[in-house]
Amino acid sequence: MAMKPELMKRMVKGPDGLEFEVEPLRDYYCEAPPTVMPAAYIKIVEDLFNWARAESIWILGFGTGCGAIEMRPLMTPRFDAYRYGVQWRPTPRQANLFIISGYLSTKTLKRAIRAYEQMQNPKYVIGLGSCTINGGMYWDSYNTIKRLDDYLPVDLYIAGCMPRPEALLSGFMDLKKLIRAGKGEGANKYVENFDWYKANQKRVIHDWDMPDYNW
Amino acid sequence: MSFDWMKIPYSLLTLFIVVNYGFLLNALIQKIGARVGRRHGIPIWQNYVDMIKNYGLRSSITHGVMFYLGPVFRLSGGVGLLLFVPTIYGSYMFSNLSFAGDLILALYFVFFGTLGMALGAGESGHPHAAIGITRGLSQMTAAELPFGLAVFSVALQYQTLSVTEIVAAQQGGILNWTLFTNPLAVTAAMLGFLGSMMRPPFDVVLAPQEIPIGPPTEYHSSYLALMQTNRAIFPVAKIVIYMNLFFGGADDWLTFCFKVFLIYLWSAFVGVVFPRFRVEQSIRWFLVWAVPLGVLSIVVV
Amino acid sequence: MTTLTIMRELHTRLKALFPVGELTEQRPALGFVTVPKEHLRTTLMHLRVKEGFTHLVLLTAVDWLEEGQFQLTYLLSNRPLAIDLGLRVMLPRDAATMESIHDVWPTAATYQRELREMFGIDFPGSPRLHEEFILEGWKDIPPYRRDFDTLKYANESYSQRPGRETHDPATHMKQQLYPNGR
Amino acid sequence: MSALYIIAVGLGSAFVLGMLNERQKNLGYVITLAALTVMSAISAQWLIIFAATGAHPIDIFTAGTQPPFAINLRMGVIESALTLLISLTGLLSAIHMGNALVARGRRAMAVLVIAIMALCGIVLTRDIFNLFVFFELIVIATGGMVLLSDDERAVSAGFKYLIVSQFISVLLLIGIIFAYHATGTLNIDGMAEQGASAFALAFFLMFIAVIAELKPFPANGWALDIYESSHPGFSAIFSAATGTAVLFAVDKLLLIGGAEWFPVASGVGIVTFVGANLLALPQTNDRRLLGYSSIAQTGLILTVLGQQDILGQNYLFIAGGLLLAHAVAKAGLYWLSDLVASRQLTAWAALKERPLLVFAFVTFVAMLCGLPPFPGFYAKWELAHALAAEGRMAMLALILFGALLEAGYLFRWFGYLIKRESDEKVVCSATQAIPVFAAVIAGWVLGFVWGELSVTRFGLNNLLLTLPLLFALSFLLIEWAPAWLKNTVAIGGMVAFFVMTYAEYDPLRLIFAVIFLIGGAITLLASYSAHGRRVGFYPAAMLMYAGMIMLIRTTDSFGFFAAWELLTVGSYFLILRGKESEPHALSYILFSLGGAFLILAGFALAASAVPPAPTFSLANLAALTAPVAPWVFVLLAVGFMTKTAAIGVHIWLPGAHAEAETDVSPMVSGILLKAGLYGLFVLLMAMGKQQLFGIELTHALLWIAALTALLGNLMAIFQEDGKRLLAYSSIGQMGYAVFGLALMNHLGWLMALMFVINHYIYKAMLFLSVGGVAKRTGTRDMYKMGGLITLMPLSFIATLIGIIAVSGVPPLSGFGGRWIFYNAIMTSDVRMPMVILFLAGPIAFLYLFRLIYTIFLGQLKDEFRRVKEAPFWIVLPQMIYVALLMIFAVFPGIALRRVDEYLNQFFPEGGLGWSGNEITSAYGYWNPVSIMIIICVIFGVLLAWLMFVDRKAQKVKQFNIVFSAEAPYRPETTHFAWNFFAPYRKALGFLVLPLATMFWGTITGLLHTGADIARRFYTGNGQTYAFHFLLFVIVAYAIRIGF
Repeated sequence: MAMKPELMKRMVKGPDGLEFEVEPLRDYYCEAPPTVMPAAYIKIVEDLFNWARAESIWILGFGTGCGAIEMRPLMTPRFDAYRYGVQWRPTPRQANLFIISGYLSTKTLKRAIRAYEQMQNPKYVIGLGSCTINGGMYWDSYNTIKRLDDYLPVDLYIAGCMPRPEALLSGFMDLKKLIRAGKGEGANKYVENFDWYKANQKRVIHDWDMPDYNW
Repeated sequence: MSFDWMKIPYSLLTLFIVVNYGFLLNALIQKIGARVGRRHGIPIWQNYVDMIKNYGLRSSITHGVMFYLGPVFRLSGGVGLLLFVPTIYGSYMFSNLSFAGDLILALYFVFFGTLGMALGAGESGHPHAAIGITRGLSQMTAAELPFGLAVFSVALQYQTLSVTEIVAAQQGGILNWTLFTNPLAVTAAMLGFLGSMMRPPFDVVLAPQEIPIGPPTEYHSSYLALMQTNRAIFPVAKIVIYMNLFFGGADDWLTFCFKVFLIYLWSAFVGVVFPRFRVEQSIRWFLVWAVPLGVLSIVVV
Repeated sequence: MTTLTIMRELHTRLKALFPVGELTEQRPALGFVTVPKEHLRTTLMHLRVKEGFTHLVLLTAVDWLEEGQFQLTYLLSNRPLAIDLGLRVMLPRDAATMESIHDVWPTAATYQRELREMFGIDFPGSPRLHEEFILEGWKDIPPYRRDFDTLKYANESYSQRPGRETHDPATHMKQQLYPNGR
Repeated sequence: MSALYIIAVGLGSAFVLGMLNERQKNLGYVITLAALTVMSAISAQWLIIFAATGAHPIDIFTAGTQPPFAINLRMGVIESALTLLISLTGLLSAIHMGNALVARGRRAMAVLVIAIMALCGIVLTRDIFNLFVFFELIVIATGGMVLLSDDERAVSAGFKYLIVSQFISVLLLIGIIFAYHATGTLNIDGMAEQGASAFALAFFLMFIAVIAELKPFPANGWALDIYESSHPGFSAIFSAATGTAVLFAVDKLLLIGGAEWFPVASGVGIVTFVGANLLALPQTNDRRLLGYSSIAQTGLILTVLGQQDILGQNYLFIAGGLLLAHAVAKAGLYWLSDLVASRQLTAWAALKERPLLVFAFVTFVAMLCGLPPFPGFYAKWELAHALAAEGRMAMLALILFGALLEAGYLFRWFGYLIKRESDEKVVCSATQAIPVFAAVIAGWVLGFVWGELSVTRFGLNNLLLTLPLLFALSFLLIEWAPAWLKNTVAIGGMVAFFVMTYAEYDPLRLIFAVIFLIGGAITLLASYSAHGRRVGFYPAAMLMYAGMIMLIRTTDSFGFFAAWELLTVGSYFLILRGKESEPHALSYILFSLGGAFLILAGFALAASAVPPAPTFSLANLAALTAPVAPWVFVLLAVGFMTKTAAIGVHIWLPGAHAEAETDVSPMVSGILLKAGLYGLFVLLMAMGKQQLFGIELTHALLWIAALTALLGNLMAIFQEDGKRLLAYSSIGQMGYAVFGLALMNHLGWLMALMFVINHYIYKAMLFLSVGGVAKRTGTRDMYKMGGLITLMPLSFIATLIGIIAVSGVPPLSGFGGRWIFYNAIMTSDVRMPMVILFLAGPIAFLYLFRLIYTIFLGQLKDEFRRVKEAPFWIVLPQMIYVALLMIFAVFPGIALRRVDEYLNQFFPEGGLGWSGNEITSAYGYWNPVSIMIIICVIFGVLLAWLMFVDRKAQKVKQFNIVFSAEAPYRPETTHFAWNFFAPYRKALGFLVLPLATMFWGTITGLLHTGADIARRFYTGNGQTYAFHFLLFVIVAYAIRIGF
């Protein structure tokens, strides 16, 4: 495995002249494993939260494939997804929904995993278009993944090549139902099957150069 | 004026009213913006939902002590600003905690939240946060100047630094408002106001497409919820100062809501029309257009 | 003077100087000539300095597996005359090494990096040549070589979702649109 | 024993030396020493007699007849002092040269003895022809001394010297012949009775010849080489003894010439003083520089001789003070130069390994610059007052300008000595050391004597008897002790002095006293972190503190000025200790001395209008009226503002404060700057508003202060160096304080005091904190740091509290300053400068945020991952400051309430109301206790709420950031810190063009260029020099007598 030079262990000389070792992956990244986050203890509170989560879907603005172009019209007067409590956030920390908008090359997959893991629990993933389902027209490509749910816990697929914005809106409505029903537990599922996901991810990402979980 | 224990529940009542009004007002202004773009816009209660959701997020991370305290500083700044200024003129109930200090206290307490937030965002270690802060602080130095000059002008005009007395001096008809007795100062202040509301053309601090999204890049979950609460309180608290200084204050909550809405609308109105300035452009804009008015208001008052 | 005549005269002049091949006239303003590997640099320099071909439009490769050769195409453009000339160089596949021209056009370094990664053609001396360009952590033979079996690789590397059907687009659409077989 | 024996012994011993065998060198040396000792003893005996009994001078006529048939000698108090000086110089030089003299043989010894004898003769003789004879002897002896040198240039130097000297002698002789013809006497007193007007041309010739012996600028090229090429022991004689004797000869001639010849002496003197100092600027050879300096000093004394008409009975005090300071210091420096192997000024760095020799050097330089407590200081003070009293301000200005030039090269030299590196070893035998330290002791003794004289004559103060100064100087005696011991003594002394005296201060001064003494003691806690002996630190620091405390304890102008100079010098030594501080310390001392000279001129001018001169109670400044008053105001205000670093004269500050050591920066920033503010307080308390050309001067101050605040802040935001940032911030903060003072109302002054207190606390704290970080990380560039919060939490807390306080955000104490500021400007009738100050305010946020963010927040770098918290002793004072700041924030009344009442005597209107915890003004109100409680409660509740809802937060590390789905490359590229406010530079960067730096750079450049051009006339050719001399005579003649 080729480690990037900036991630390799290095000997550093401090201002007092003493030399010591810096191991970036250990020193610069949190190594703690993720944990399952239980729902609120009181059911009614969890229901309230689930309602709020459903009515306030913040999308991570990360266009991974050609489907990204289908999301833009949702902000326009014609579709206006804001009415349904759907908004775009520029940072994964604040987003709840990750839309994989089309084919995902292994190179992008690494970034997608990073961004997904930086989102806060609960978080949801929508696979957009047939490429995320079975590779679509890239079924025999040497560098795109064929099944998104091998790598990330997908809550919902929206089929098509590409699905139109209406289909996306419809998908949001279905996602809302899932969330409200308390079935949007992809984040916990990811943690529960963490080893399986990681194994799948590492099988296709040959230069794994990040900690196992990107906090 | 001095402290008595009843002030605490009264202040909490003010806080409660303003938080709710702020949430609704923010949504309303956002809806107005959406309507200008011929969209339907968010539901009016959307901000509540967002806040509940953010409190409802199950996980969170922290980058350190200052990161953790940043939102606390921010919201304390908003709440304090609100409570240091009497909200309703002539009302003991809603004079809040203004016994602690006068106008100057409010003016300087504005920076409490800004500074704390800047420190918190700074500890996140994210370069975008730092870039956003440099932009915000740079812009603030120029945007606060016309407002500061206008405040000084008004204080000179009424020979007092007490907010209550300034409002008292404006009673007895709309023509007694500072807006009409000292239009230069008010114009300068209202131009400066644009710069402090984080709306276009002065929103390069957040610049979602460029440095997503400036200082709060790393904030999420309950941190963000606190900051959202502040976003409801802070503009209103700030507008209360403007209202008291320039627009005759408010005798009752209805007038209050109306005036605050109109003043807020001014920044929204400009915001939906104009694109974004770069930092040095906005600094120059304030120095060229707003500051001379403020200087003039000081000279002629 | 038409573009075509300009191109032909250019070819004549080139031919007088270098052992270039015949002119392939793709379009009036686009022609290709084949240049021996060792004469490429002098020809490029001549075109750049004397003939006004100052712009390297692209540098790409074709894998002629059957002939056992790689073909490099250096596409140059003469902006004032609006004509493009492609220089073809044939390399043996088993010794795929070519002189770098990054010192003439710095942009060539990027093309050469890509060709090294995708075709395995070496350009000794080219900057950052061995850094990853598009692929990350690639271990197999370069994927644009035609002896690389992409389907086999995909099946080995990725789990396919079961139940997938493959149709030839033409016949499939024909069937969809004209189910009666007309 | 009769004074005649001086001559007799000299001649006799020279004769005996001539008789000796070449090989009896040691015997010759013994004889030489014995002769010089006897000569010194005779002079000393007479000096004691005259000083003790006040006897009249004694005239001696040899051969019992009248001149010209006999030598007429006179021995008086002056003569005895001068002969003592001359013969002691000779004796010490002989001791110093020791083996060198022995090696040169009996001829050299004879020449030396003859020279000393002749010099004494010049001093003693009252006969003009004898004067000529002795001059001839000197010329021959000098030529001999030069020619006997082993320097290869000595031959040409001696030859040139002899040529021009003969020229001079011819003129002198012709003059004497004509004068004798006109008067019929050769006795000086006899001629004086007849007046020089009868034989003006003859007198001119005599006079110009004697003056020429002083090597006046510019006709002195012939003489400089002798300083450079002869043995420094001889050079010491040329400089100290010859100069002395010839000056006395000029004095005698002036007795003949009378008042009408004074201007000639003054003119030649001042041209020489300024010109020679200017020429000394570009010199790199130490002895040549000393030569120029000697000529300059004799020029100054010649000027004083020319001013004797207005100096009256103080004439001797002044001329004597300057002369003795010059002679002792210059002889000492020449002797020192013998210990240094190379002739470049930078080679003197070899001395720095020997603290005692450094001390000697410091003593000499201070004497030459006229710094307290040396005789030159008292003399300079008297001279300035005498000149000002007669309205000779131009002359005063020229003298001060020349003195500044002189200080420039001397302190630059001192900087080389302390800061440069040298591989050479200093070898110092006992015989070489004795004369040097004899000179040092003489210098201090003379300082004491002049101090005593100043007490008896003018009612001034003997500085060497003041307790703070003695305390400071006593550290010289315990330099052998370890630093922690000295530190304890220093802290104990300062606290004890405060306890002893605190009842004596009025509330205003009490604040300054607390900051200077208690504040200084707290700052000194940080010095416990230093190891070893720390030689030189404590005398310097204590000198500064002594100066500061003397400043606030004094009530008269002299004490004030003396204290000012002491604190300036002390702080200069402190600043110079920094690693890279050589140029900055130099610029500091030059600006400070320039400012001090302005203050001196201001006091002198004031004294001319409010008797009693030469010192007056500072309160009497109030009695001044136009037209003097506004000028005094301007001079004093500008002088004080060089210390507060007002814009234009601020350029010394950033380097000086930034390059100083970790524990020195808080002293010079937090404490020293307050001295300037105190000066302005004193000035404004006494003089109030003044108008010049219709301009209200306090309004001008307002503008300067506002611009200082704005530009100081603006420059601070563009600094990459943390300590420089703080230094520029100090400039801005001082702008605020001066602004408050210049508002001239009750609250304005209170605000200034608030800034005095606040700035002391937070700037000392911030400098310590940033200094501690710099110490640990080994860099001051902020962008190289980052993320240190977890490693240096206490430093972070101090910085955090500091920046909140500086920015004026409630609830910390900075807000109080801002609140008072707004109330103060409400009553001011000037509004425009406030606009500038309004702009300056928020800019402070920019640099403050940058300071804390780029150091403590953001990304931690590889090499600093193991950095430890700053040393305990650096953190401790910071924590004390945090506590002080908190207390002062909540209870500002502790410090301010009494001052508020005190200020009522100046401004009865507009004070604050103090009811309970609430503070009210005519316009607003403020309750610091409530503010603190409310903010703490709100903050606490919200924090508790956040901790409840966010109790499970996962602590992550520095690269766990959302980086557009990428990973940060390295901390260096992730830490956004360099050129932090780039957009601001784009918008307002044009305001911070270094105009002031360019201005001062141009001025020093011009001075150097001028000196270089002047240098080209010094071709090294003897004929040219002779021609120079001729030209000088002609020009002097043309000016004096007319065409």
